Amino acid sequence: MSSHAGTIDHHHDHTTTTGIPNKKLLMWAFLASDCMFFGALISTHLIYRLHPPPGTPSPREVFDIPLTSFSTFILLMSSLMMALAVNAIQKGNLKSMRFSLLTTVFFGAIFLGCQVFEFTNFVNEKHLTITNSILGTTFFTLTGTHGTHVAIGVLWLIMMYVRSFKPADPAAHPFWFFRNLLHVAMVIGLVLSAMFTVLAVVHTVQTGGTAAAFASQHFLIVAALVATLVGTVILASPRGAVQFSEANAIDVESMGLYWHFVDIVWIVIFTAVYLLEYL
Amino acid sequence: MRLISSPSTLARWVRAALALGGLALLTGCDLNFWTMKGHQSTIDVDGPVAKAQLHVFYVTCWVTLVIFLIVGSVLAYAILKFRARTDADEHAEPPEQGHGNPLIELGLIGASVLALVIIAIPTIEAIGYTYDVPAEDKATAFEVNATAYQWWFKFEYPSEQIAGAGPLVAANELVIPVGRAVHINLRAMDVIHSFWVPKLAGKVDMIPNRGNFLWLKAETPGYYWGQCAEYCGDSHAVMRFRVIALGPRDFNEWVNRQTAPAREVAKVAAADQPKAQFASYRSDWKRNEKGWSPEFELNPFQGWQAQQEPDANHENPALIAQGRALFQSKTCFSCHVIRGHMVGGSGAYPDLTHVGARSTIAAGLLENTPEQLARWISHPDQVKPGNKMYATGYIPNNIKLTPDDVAALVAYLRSLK
Amino acid sequence: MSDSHASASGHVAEENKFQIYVRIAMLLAVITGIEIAVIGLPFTKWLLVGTLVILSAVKFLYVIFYFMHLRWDKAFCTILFFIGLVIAGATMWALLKLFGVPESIPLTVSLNALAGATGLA
Amino acid sequence: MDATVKTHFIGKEDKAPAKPSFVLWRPSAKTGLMSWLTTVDHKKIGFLYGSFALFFFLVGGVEALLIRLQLMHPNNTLLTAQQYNTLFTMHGTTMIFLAVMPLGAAFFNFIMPLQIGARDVAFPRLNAFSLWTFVAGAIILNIGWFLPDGAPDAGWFGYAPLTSKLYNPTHATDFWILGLQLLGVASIAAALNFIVTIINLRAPGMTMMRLPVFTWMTLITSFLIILSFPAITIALVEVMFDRQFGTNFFEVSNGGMPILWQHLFWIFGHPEVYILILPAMGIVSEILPTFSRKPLFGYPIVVFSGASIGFLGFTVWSHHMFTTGMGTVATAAFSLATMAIAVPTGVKIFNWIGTLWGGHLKMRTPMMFALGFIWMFMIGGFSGVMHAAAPADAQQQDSYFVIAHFHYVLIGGSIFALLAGIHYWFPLVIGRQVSDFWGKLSFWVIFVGFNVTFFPMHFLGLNGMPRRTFTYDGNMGWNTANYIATIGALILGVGIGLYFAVMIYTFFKGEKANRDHWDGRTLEWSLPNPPPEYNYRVIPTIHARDAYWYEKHHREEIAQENAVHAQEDEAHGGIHMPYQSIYPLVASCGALLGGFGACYHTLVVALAGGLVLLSGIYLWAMEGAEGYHIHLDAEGRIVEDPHAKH
Ligand code: HEA
Ligand code: HEA
Ligand code: HEC
Ligand code: CUA
Ligand SMILES: [Cu+2]
Repeated sequence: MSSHAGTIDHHHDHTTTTGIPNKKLLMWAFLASDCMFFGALISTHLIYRLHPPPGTPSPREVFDIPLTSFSTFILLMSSLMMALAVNAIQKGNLKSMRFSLLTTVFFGAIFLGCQVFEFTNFVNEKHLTITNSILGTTFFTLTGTHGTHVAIGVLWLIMMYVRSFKPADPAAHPFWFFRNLLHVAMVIGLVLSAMFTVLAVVHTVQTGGTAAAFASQHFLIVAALVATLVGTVILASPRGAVQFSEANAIDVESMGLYWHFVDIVWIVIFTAVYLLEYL
Repeated sequence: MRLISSPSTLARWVRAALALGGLALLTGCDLNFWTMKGHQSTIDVDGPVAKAQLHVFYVTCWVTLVIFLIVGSVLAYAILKFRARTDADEHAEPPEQGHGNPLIELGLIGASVLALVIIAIPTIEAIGYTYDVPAEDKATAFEVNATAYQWWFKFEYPSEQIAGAGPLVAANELVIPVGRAVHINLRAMDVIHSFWVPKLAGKVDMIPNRGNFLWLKAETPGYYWGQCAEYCGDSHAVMRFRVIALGPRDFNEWVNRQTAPAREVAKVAAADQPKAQFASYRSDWKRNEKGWSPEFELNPFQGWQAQQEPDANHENPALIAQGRALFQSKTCFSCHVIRGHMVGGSGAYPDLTHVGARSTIAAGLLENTPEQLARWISHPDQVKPGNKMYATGYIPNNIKLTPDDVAALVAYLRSLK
Repeated sequence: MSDSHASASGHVAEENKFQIYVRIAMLLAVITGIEIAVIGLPFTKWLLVGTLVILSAVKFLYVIFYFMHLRWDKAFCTILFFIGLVIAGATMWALLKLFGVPESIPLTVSLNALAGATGLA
Repeated sequence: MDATVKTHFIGKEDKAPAKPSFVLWRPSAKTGLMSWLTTVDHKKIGFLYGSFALFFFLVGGVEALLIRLQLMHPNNTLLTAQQYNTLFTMHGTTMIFLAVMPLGAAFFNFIMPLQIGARDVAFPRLNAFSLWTFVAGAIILNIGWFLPDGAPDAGWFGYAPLTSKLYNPTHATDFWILGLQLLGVASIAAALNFIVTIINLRAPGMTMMRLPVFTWMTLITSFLIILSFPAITIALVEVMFDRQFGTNFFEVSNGGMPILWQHLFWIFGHPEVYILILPAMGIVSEILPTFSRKPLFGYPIVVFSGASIGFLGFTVWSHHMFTTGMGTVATAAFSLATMAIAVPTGVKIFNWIGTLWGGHLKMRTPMMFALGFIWMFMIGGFSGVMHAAAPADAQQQDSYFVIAHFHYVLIGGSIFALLAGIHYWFPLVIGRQVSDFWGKLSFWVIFVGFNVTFFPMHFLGLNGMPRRTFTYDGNMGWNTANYIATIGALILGVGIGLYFAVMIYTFFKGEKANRDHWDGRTLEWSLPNPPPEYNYRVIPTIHARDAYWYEKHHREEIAQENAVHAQEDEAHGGIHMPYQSIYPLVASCGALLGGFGACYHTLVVALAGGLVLLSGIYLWAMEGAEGYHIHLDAEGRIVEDPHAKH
């Protein structure tokens, strides 16, 4: 009973009464609470959609279903990668986990980029702002809060990814902490510059600009992208044994639960906020 | 049901108990408390809505009282009977370690449910009855709109249209016909307020962007106290109003007077002016000082009736004319409507066309006497903290009133019967 | 989902979870596609609403039971989450009911005769 | 969940303590200010929660006394309208969020892990974070007293649109919003922790149906917290956006509906009142059996009724809105649902009486308060049922009848039980024994004062006195009752003062209490007082519901068992203790700073606060949940100082 040698059973934690790891239980309880959180927010939106005041813009004229469907798909794919990351670390496959985590970050960032694009488009082209109508107020608050959840998730993913480089023997690497900090900053930088690069590309294409124009106008952002990319690759180079192991699967798993939950909230939002308007 | 619903039985009991307590405490002076017959009593009511609500209250009261007596006696018995009386008792062998008895539990649950059913039935009935005017009264129901502002009430009578001026508008005193169901549409323009005339009906909130309503009926002519019952900012405590119920003849007469434009007072030579009574007003009012006289308190209905007639003997036409001019020059008219006298004002401020015919001013807070009028218009903010007459236009607009101005304005406002 | 059953099937599933995950992701994508197609169909509204609700519920359940491994975990996790989900769902339902009744139609929408008369419109 | 067969060792295993890096400094002070600021010990955290709560109880009490003094006479001028409105707002908010809730949290923290035989809560550092974030919220809520903007004055349920910028332009309302927001975060974090602790850290053999009732009520309360607070969080976010970004949630001119705030608030607000009463019921369910020397009558039903109260609590919120014109169907539905709660509550009352029946009632101070609780709570519950009858409530809502109702349930209920709990566990927590005479005297003064204050308020309400009025006229028939109520409040004040005086005296000078002071039944009484840092030398094995009672009657068997388990523990490297940490405090300071930034609508400060919060959490994650082991000698002394190692 007291032996802990051998493989780790990821479905049973012998140190807890129920066998469910504490972190997993914490996360599920938190998600139960988050149901109420989004429940209240979605209710607010739907209540105001029941009887929109006169002069409210029609959502159909505002929404862009192809774009939203695309980002919905992206978020689903990120969920898949997240599930694979958990699967990988449970089998002790660190490399595969890192790859899946980065892909999850990548998909998450695309989703966020789509949302940034959507918001700016709504504000600038469709004249829907958070203040000028009740629809704008509830729509932006709801989807914005969801976006914030995604952003927190991305941040968490990045931190988890970097944490997987923490050396097994910190004493032997006196500057590991600063290296990790730099690593986090680098990945965040990478994600942000990638997002802006893509937005810049989209913008250039929409305005019919040339590659040359793009390069000259957005030189800084492209440079940042390249720099952070190189930095990230260098920082990710192996440096001896790391602390992160199969035993940390529960950390990744509970983060995954959060990430998937954000995904299912989007499933609900996609139906309730977007699709139902088209009936 | 009959037994339970008889209000007088319990009321008598309660009163008897309270009277006893009162004697013991030697504070018999506040009779209204011991008899529960205050101006806003929910026990001593008039009108079917308040009575239906009172009936439900008595049912709940009786049922819970009985349960309290039963459960309380068992509890008291247990405490007294099983108490350890001595030190030895405390250290005696522990009693039998019993764990419960499902049968008792189920029985008590059943009994509780039964008790709740007794409460629930009249509750449901009364919810339906008090909600809206009953079908048989629909045809004769009288319609009023009540709109709340920080911190006063506007009343409109859609059935009494005045040519060119829309419906009849009054402030802070709602006059209704006796014996007729009154359907009141409740609106609020700024924050949430609540319309409550305890003797006639329970409250319903006045919520911005919401179309609430309530109905009530007064069975006897009289004077009823009302008060805003939802916290609405600084002066919530002094946001009051009155309901005056009149017989058909009186009511018609009142409507006729009110629909007429503001009263004109003919100019008279200066020598004939009675001067003394408006000469000077008290100005040393304390904060929160009461604003009514004992006579008014004794018979407010009579007081109201007395206000209806112009007091020709005490009027000073020159002063009134001066007041009328001041009302314009001091920009009072930019807020207040005085229909027939001047063009100006808006629906968002109390209509003063017939302000002299109200028994109270400042939303039911002060008796409508020259003294109190002067108090109000000189320092409205000291009477009602945060007051909009002060905050958004009065003093900041640099309306400065000398004592003479005040006297003239009071004379003018008093003349608006 | 008794404990023993859950862990037993858990071990079988362990090996080919990768396939399961990928297949479920594909399924989810397909359902999303169907949803988008459904809104264009010429059926009565309630039917479409019902279809959409069911489809997204299916997606929801797939994600929580597979991606979030409720299927392989102790039943208690499911219970825990469903306490929140059910209370939140019921509250949403009640709120929508409460705001759906005529009494709750805001004045800015139902500018009724009264509001016009008072000049508040 | 067959806990019986589980391992006896529930501490975490870890590698030999690694030398911490110089950035991730781990404080190890065991005394002095630093030890309190960085503690992760559930007992110290509980003690701090309790101290802050009692402080705020006095603050709220002084506010109440000022309210009562103003209302002593008609047309009184002691306070201005503005001051009065601020006082009742802060009184309500303080009493509920800063006094009763944290006092409950104090007991959860201190007692619950002991009752389930755990060495700490599941996430000790998260627990510290909850505590400090609670303090941050309390600071923001009260800071207005010291600033020109003044303290919040929109009432404890802050109905929109009175809280909008138009009607409340100062930052006072922002303090209220952000203060409550932080308190919500603190409460949710704490509740999550308790849930995991109760589900997962039970000693072997402690099945769910053997949990002490207080622990059960902790669990249910925690569920209520995590499920109800999100609603107010969203509502507060909505007003905050309205105030800061000009959104339209409650902005009528753009179609906003102020009534929505009421729904969201009471979806939280009603479960909240059960958050206030369930811990109290738990405490009473511990005290009555102990002093009757008899197990709780109908334990499963008491537990089940607690759960039903919690569940039904989510179905009745609109009974605070009977006067908002919901329509007949909704009104009737909420009316009936509300009445239904009387059944499970009644079940508890009946079972408490059943517990007394046939017992040997030791009339000591905790018992007096517990019995006082039953009486007073019953009266408050009955006036609750009168409110539940919607037509009657149309006359009672927002009148002093409501004030009477909820003070009976809150003071006669929650406060009485919490005061009972303090007396009950004092010998365990502090190790000293409170004088029974002075305790009883304070009980009687409080009991009399309380009834004199609040009983007349029923009649005031029925006689039409609205609540939240800073003044009233002398002709309404309210003078006598108000006068009596004020006298009562003064008596009550004396009683509370006496209570505190007795406690403070005992804290410093009281006689040492012997172990198992009351002949207790639950596990915590098996500990020496005050309990050692590691709680249980050997994690106990539980064989029966009243675990310690059983233990006392099966001493030999238990001793043998413990000896075996002690050896097992040693084989694992001793007793595992978590390291202290500074980062929860850092994170909470970030929350405080961010809160201020948001109050003053200054993005830079808000972001700076957010950054500090984030860094705190990052460092917290990086330092890891490590700990050290201690070893005990036969007398239970620590033989090896773990900190000597590094
Ligand atoms: C500790 C907190 C607490 C508790 C436990 C309760 C318990 C109850 N409350 Fe109370 N309530 C408050 C705190 C609490 N309340 C507060 C703070 C407010 C005001 C908020 C504000 O406006 O500021 C309020 C307001 C409030 C209202 C709104 C009043 C209004 O504003 O118009 C209502 C209406 O239904 C209500 C009902 C009830 C009921 C039915 C119970 C029931 O749970 C009571 C059940 C108990 C019993 C009934 C007694 C024992 C039972 C028996 C012996 C069994 C047999 C009995 C019967 C069959 C009847 N409460
Ligand atoms: C748990 C909650 C709780 C508690 C314990 C109390 C306790 C008390 N309350 Fe409170 N009350 C509320 C919750 C509570 N209240 C709420 C929620 C509201 C509604 C607010 C709103 O409308 O928004 C309210 C409103 C309220 C009102 C109505 C105000 C109004 O509507 O206008 C009144 C009036 O009498 C009142 C009185 C009292 C009194 C006399 C006490 C007494 O029990 C207090 C006893 C304590 C003391 C008397 C302190 C004694 C201390 C000393 C003697 C020591 C002094 C020493 C030092 C300073 C070091 N309360
Ligand atoms: C900025 C607008 C404004 C101006 C200007 C103004 N008032 Fe008022 N007045 C109000 C408001 C608002 C009230 C209602 C206050 C309340 O009861 O809370 C009121 C109330 C009154 C009342 C009491 C009405 C009643 O029935 O209760 C009188 C009388 C009155 N004003 C007279 C005057 C006089 C005289 C002047 C000019 C010297 C004046 N007002 C200027 C806004 C104004
Ligand atoms: Cu208007 Cu209170
Ligand atoms: Cu409630």
